[in-house]
Amino acid sequence: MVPLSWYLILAAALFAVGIFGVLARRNAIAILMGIELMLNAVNLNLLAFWRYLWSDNLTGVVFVIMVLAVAAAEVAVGLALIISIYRRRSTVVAEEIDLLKW
Amino acid sequence: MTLAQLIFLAAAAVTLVAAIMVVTAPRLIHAGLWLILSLAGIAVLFILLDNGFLAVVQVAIYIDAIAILIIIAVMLTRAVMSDADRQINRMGLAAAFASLILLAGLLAMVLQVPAASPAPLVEAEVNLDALGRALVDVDGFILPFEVASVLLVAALVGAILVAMAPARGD
Amino acid sequence: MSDPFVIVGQFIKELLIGLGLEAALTAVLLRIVGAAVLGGLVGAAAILTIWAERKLLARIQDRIGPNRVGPYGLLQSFADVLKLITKEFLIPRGADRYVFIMAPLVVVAGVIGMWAVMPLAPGLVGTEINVGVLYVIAIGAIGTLGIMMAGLSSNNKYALLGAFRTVAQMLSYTVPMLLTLLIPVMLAGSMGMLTIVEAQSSAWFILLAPLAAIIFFISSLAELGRTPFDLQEAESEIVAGFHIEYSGMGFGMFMMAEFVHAFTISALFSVIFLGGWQGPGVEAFPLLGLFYFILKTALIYFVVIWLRGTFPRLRIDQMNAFNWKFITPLALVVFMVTAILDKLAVQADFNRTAVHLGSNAIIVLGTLFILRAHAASQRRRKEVADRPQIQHSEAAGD
Amino acid sequence: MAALPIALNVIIGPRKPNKTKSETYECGIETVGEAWVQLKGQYYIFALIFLIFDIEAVFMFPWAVAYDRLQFYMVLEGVLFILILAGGLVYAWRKGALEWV
Repeated sequence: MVPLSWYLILAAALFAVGIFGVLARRNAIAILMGIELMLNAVNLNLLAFWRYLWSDNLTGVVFVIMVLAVAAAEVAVGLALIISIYRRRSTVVAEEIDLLKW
Repeated sequence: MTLAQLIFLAAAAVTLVAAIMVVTAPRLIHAGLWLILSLAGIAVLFILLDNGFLAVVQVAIYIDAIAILIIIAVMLTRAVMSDADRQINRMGLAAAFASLILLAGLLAMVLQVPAASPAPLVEAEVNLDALGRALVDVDGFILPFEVASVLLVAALVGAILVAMAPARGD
Repeated sequence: MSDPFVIVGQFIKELLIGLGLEAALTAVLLRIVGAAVLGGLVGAAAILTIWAERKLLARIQDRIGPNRVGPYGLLQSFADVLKLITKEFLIPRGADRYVFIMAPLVVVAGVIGMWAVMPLAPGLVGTEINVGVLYVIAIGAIGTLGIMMAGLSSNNKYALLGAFRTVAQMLSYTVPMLLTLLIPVMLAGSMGMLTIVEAQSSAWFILLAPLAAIIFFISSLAELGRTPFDLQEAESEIVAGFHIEYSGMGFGMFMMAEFVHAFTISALFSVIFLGGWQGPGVEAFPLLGLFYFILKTALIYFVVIWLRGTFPRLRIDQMNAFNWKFITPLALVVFMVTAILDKLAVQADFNRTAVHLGSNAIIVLGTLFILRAHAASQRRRKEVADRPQIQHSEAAGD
Repeated sequence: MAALPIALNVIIGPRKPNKTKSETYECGIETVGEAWVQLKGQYYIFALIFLIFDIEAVFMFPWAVAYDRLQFYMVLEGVLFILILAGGLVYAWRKGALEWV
């Protein structure tokens, strides 16, 4: 059997990679991809804990499904915003979208 | 080393390498395809965690829907940012540093988890019947269930509103 | 004696254990062998179905069809495969090499993967998982991904346009498909394919949910990209679609995937709505179940070919409007009505079949009524719009 | 363990054809120059609606599995779920997002 800590280490590494993507990429869509990685790391963690500690209870599974639904909603609206900004301002670079700065 | 451990290591390696490619690939389309591979690796891990249902859901939602949505968005917006452009911003090094620190912190925490709790598995596969009932039971997750549908509709309406607006306005 | 498949499996298992292998490893090996055999059989079936399709289409169009290679041209497809193998696998300049090579593999994997959960006969199924139906949808949609990869990597605008057309069509028609698949799952109380077949021992689901079956059939036709939904290869608009740049076995794989997909969808329809291997005398002879299954699948496949020989191609806007404004709302209504009525029927102890047939008939009548009213209003609007130009041609109307 | 052959099948399936075409390849004869045309935004809308209904399926399939053991009000909740989503579809229709222009 795979030890629980392996899953947690993998999830932590995945989360860190995702964070790097969010912080470092210039393209807004790439930032969204980083967020997806982070959400998946969280899902992996949730499911690992569910399987090892609470597998008699459905809360973990329902939690993962809810995260999926929220992730989908977030991607849908986020990408729509990016497309809209691209149409109006012809950019997808996150640092150039700074209208609200001033 | 058991078979499950070997599969875990293979899937974990694929997931991590693909994830690193997602954040470093110079071409955005490739980043999207690597993202799909990474998500597929996660699906294999879900199978290892004895949850075939969520593994299939992972494929159905992430790979079939979200990844394709992302690739379509990349294709729609690719005219302005050529792939030869700089993809990593000025803070690239700082970001790498920050995420390494985060990783170190997380690992320090994770390694304190009591080692290898043996898994008492109640059933061979996740009980879909119980899940289905729990989702609509008043004592279960009825509120998240209905709120999810409202959330999805809100996302649909919002996304259509935002994405369609210029076509009408201009 | 009753189950030859189990016996063969046992035989191989004992043989392997006799060779000094561990039991767990043997089980895994057996799975791999089974998967390989299944994949090979599906591939061989595809080659035969290509022959059958060409022959039937030729008959429908008053031609003879392949008749040179082998008896009745049976070996024509093998000859084609041989030809494709000896052709060069070209990679166009500027193409995204690895993605380009991966794309046909992904498409084939998506289609073959669907057979893993297909129940062929009592006790003969690749693997019975409790999420079978959802698995089929998820794996089937991986083909979408492969098509998208082909379009993106080919460095060809026709390929790109064709791929995105295909993707939009497949995604759109998956929505009514998902909605109608909920109904058999609901009636069987399980997503496992084997359980769904077993639940149809008394009444096939096509009797309980005829409208759902029809909607499922139409949307899977669109998913396949078969006539009348074959816009993805509209030669006059986008040359050959997403596989324009592929040659040799790359092209062959796309073709094979298409035919296997058609066959798979027929099999899926017969499993979910026609009772799969159910039929008289199955309990005594499981092999008869395999025969029934293949017979039903072939019947559905014949209808698919028949439609291909009969219908013209839809325009892309018609295709989209048909899905979003007709099929999907109808599927939503059918699903809701079935869900409520089935519960009420069970509680009030009515005849389930009668209730469902009745409600489906009412929905059909209502749909026809709405369509007629809509068509009438459209015609009136058109008449008003046309009146200034053609005042004298009343007789030529319609 | 039961789900393992699925992964194996998916991996093994395509490999057989791969062997048959192990031959040299070279760069193409004719390529069509710049090929990345601008796509219609409509594709995004369709993928979006598909995504929403895909997630609906994830919620509804367990519900459908448990259907026989549900009470009547639970069935109504499922129908309400679908009804809300149908409202979203009607909105998209009204808004003209379903037109192919």
